[in-house]
Amino acid sequence: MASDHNHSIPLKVYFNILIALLILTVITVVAARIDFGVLNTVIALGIASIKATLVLGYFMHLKYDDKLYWVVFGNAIFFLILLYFLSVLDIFTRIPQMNPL
Amino acid sequence: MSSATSTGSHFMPFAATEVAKNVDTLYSFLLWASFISFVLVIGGLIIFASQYKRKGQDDKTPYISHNTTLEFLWSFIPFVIFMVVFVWGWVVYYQMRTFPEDSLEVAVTGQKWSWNFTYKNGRNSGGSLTVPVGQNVKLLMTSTDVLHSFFVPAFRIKQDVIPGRYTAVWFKADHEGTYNVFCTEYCGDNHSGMLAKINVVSREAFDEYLSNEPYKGLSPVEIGQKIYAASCVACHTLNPSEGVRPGPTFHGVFGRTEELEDGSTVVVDENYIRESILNPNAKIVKGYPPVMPTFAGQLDEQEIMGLIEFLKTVK
Amino acid sequence: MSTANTVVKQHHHAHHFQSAEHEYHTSKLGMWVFLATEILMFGGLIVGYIIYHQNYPAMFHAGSQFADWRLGALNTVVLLVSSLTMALSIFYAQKNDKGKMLLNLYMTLACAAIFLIVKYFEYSHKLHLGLAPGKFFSYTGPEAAEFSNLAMYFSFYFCLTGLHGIHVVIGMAFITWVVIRGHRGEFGSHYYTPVECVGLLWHLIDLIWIYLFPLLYLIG
Amino acid sequence: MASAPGVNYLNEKSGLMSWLTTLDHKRIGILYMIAVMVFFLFGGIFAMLIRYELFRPGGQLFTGHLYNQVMTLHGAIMVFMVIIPGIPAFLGNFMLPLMLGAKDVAFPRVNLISWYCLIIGSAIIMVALFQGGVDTGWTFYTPYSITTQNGTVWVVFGAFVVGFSSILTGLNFIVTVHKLRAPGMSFWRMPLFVWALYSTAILQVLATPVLGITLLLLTVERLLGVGIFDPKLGGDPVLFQHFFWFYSHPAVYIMILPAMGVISELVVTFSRKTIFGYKAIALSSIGIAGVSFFVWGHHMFVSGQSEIAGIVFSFLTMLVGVPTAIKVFNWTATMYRGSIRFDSPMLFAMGFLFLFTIGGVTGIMLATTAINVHFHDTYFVVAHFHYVMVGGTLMAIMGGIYYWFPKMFGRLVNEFWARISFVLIFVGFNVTFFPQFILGANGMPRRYFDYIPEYTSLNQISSIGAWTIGIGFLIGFAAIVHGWIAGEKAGENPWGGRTLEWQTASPPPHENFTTQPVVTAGPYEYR
Repeated sequence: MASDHNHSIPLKVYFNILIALLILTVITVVAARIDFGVLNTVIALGIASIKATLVLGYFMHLKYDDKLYWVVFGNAIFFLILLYFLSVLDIFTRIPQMNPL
Repeated sequence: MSSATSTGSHFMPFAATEVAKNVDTLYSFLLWASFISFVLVIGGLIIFASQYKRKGQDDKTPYISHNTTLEFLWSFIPFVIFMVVFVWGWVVYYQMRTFPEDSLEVAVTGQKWSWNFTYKNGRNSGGSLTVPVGQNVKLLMTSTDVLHSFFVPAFRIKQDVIPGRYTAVWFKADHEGTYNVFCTEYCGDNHSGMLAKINVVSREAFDEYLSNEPYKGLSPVEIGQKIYAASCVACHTLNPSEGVRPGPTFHGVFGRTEELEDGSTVVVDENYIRESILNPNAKIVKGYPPVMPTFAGQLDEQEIMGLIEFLKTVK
Repeated sequence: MSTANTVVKQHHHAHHFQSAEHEYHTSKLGMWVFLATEILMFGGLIVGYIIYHQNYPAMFHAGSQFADWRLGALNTVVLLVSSLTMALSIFYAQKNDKGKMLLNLYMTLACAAIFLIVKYFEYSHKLHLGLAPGKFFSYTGPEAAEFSNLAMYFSFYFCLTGLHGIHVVIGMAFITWVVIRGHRGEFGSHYYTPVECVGLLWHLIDLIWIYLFPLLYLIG
Repeated sequence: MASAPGVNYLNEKSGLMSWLTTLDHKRIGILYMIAVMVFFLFGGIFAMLIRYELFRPGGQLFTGHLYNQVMTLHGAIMVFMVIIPGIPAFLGNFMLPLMLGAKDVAFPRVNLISWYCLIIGSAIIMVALFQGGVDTGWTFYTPYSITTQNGTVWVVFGAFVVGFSSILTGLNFIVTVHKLRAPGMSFWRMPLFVWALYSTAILQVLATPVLGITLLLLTVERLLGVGIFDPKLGGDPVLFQHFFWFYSHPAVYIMILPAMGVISELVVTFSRKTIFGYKAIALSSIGIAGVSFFVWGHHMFVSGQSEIAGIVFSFLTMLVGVPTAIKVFNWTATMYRGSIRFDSPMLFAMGFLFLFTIGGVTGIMLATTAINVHFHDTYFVVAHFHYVMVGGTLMAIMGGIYYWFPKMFGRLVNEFWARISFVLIFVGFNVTFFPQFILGANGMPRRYFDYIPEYTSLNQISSIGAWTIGIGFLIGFAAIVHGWIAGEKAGENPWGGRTLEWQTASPPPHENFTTQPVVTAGPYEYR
């Protein structure tokens, strides 16, 4: 039976996670009002990642499930970051050339 | 004197620059390394195939699952070779991409399907670039429409030409001669006709070329002929027997009545030719794609007049 | 298969599986692999957004001023709540509580509908101003004069939210399918794979919005 | 489920509908085989036309405009519709569950949907022919693809749909390998073909979505003019190339990895000897799959990419060479002291080794930055990738078909004609593509409709070789069709294979095994 292997998460945990997510939403809105310079994007994406981790871990049960799912998902994230970094490795290291005329 | 067609070593074309010679050295090393490893693998394959033919239905074979030493060696040795090749390639590439300070700078514009070269003194040349021998030359390139790529086999240089951005290559030709330029980034119907020449000449000849009036002593028809050879030949034939190209043939074009896309007709006169050069897509001859780029700003009045006079003679 | 005599219908697992549990784990792995492809598909677009954001920070800042963060925040809250109700519906499916499971699924659907309605108002406001993607961009305010490629921000805005919106609609269709099967009494502690898989998809849609909200509405 | 003797997956149901709605992985495999063979015929005809046009400089058959459409269709059909689905979706679909001792793939319905995705996507690509054609090359580089004819949208969208087929196949295989192995079949007891398919599936699942979004953006670009890849509107055409090659480089390994898996099986069976370095080959498949994501920039050394990125990508590309070399050495070593039979599948395997080695060493040349600058986008590259794609993948497909033909149809392909086809393909191949290395070194750029007269003689040799290959494939296909209809009856295990698929009847019954096999040893126990 499928349920035999399912850790039933207490209801209270679900509601706590929602409250945490809502608080983080407020934090991200407040943080966006303050100018941290180049860190703006990093902070916004950092908070988003904490929220994403909560959704993944509890709502999507990754914390309790087969670690294989984690590997699958982690791989997707890893190769996405790779796409970003190797593209950026090119785009922000180009030497600008000028028209001589 | 050498020409673009004379060959260098190992199937490569003639190497006209120092960088090209360095590329060839690395290439011949790789060619030999490849040949030796190919012989080792395929030699082994052939020897085993002939030694160990199946003799009968009950042949027993030894159970050899692996050999760590051997496997380490044939992972590690290729790795070392690859790293040597990588570093060597890096060194030559570095040389290729480090621009000397004292270069003659020339602006290059690629457009469908011709190359245009402009010197700092404003001298403009379509289809051929003249440079002095032994001089560092830096080409700053851009495109007006799609991607092109500037390739000179004899110099072993190649660089994509990108709209909205400048890219650059440099070379120092050590031998006088005429060298081919190809477009190597696919750019449409007449991609393979997007050719140019690089004339490497002596310092004196170059100074004279640059200081001279470009068309001194030429009649308008001769000017037009030069423009045609540089900028029009890729898309327009002088004689239908030369084959089909993207644009209508120039054979007997002057005075011809052409049917346009909208069904109306136009007689090819001075004004129509002029309009077709400066605003090519205004009146498209029926059956031809609207692909011609404008030459406004690239051809001056003298050149347009020359071209018109030249077309009158093409019969 | 269990022979327990319950009121719910029995689910027969496909015969290339050894057991219902085998089928459950297989389906779930398949769903996770599918989610990985979704991440990379959306991710490609987000990577493009971030790169151009770095290329044209001032233009993106000007563009993001048109995105009302209050509506974005409202939609974030709506989707977070819908994620909770989705998780709860699985919880109640495991507890054999058909009524509460369906109630939570309906609440999820309601949240999705609210999300789309808010989105509709945002879209119509932008289109009304002429802030349409690409060649339909017709806004002529001072920002457009300052940034010649302001249309690019809205191209990204509409591509990202549009693709996300399509996923919301698809997600709603799947939830409706689960609701119909739920009414037939097919789900319970013995079998709730479709509820769980649709739930995973729904959480992923929420997850992507968690990133889109700060990227499009907040930082600029 | 036991079935009556003589009843197998081919004859248990009949009628066209029973095939078009089948959920049996074997039947879906056959459907893929038919589709891929038809597409290959189209792609092949285009190839013949290209070589006819290039027989002499100047126009023979086409204008430049028409030539570019033929060239584009040859590339797009061969890449998206033949070689990518070729081994995984056809041989893989048929063999993977059999080799794992499973009754079917994990999601049979998804499997059928993926076949329909291929067919529908291909149909959409074909619509482009009636919408003004498409002349972008299979790479769809912007901004050219934004400005050229309207048919482009259809091809781009068709390729997007075909991409779904690839994703769904990969998804199915990953889950099947993880969840449906027979009792006792640990990961280290899986046949190497399964390892190769598993590595391929990872690539299909992780790389194809990025192609999907790229092609979707290109479609949107053309319909709405969003300017993300259009330099006129502030976009970066080089970013398109990054996104495109992020998929399309791993796609190269989607094409070659399963071919490597087929070769592992062939070399073992026909040498009647256990594989040398099982773990090294298995792990090198995974290794190649992983590293292949890091190397895409080597297609872009002269694209206007920065020099630093070029160096980094060159370094990473060299790393792919190592696991590839390991495989080649291991196959050769497997033959040492073997008991080798030279049936046609083995001939194709040896042909693969010969051609793939040439393709591999020229790959190292192309990975070297300084040399790549000269060779990029010349016929050297054309020759190189045909050596790995045709000399590698197509040789493996042919070898694989002849090897598993008795398993699929219970009959043998006529050995004489199979060998004739091998000789024609192998010789013709070298005659076609070896001169192209020299042409490329001499500087002849690719995608050229016309060329300077110096290149004429080598092009003529190349064209003659191409027609030889064409005849070779026609004979091979005729032999396959003949074998299907009237081939000599094969025994259960004509080659003496040890992997699980040979432990059931040929052709296999509906659910593959009458009793669930239990695995107690590795796949190649020739003791």
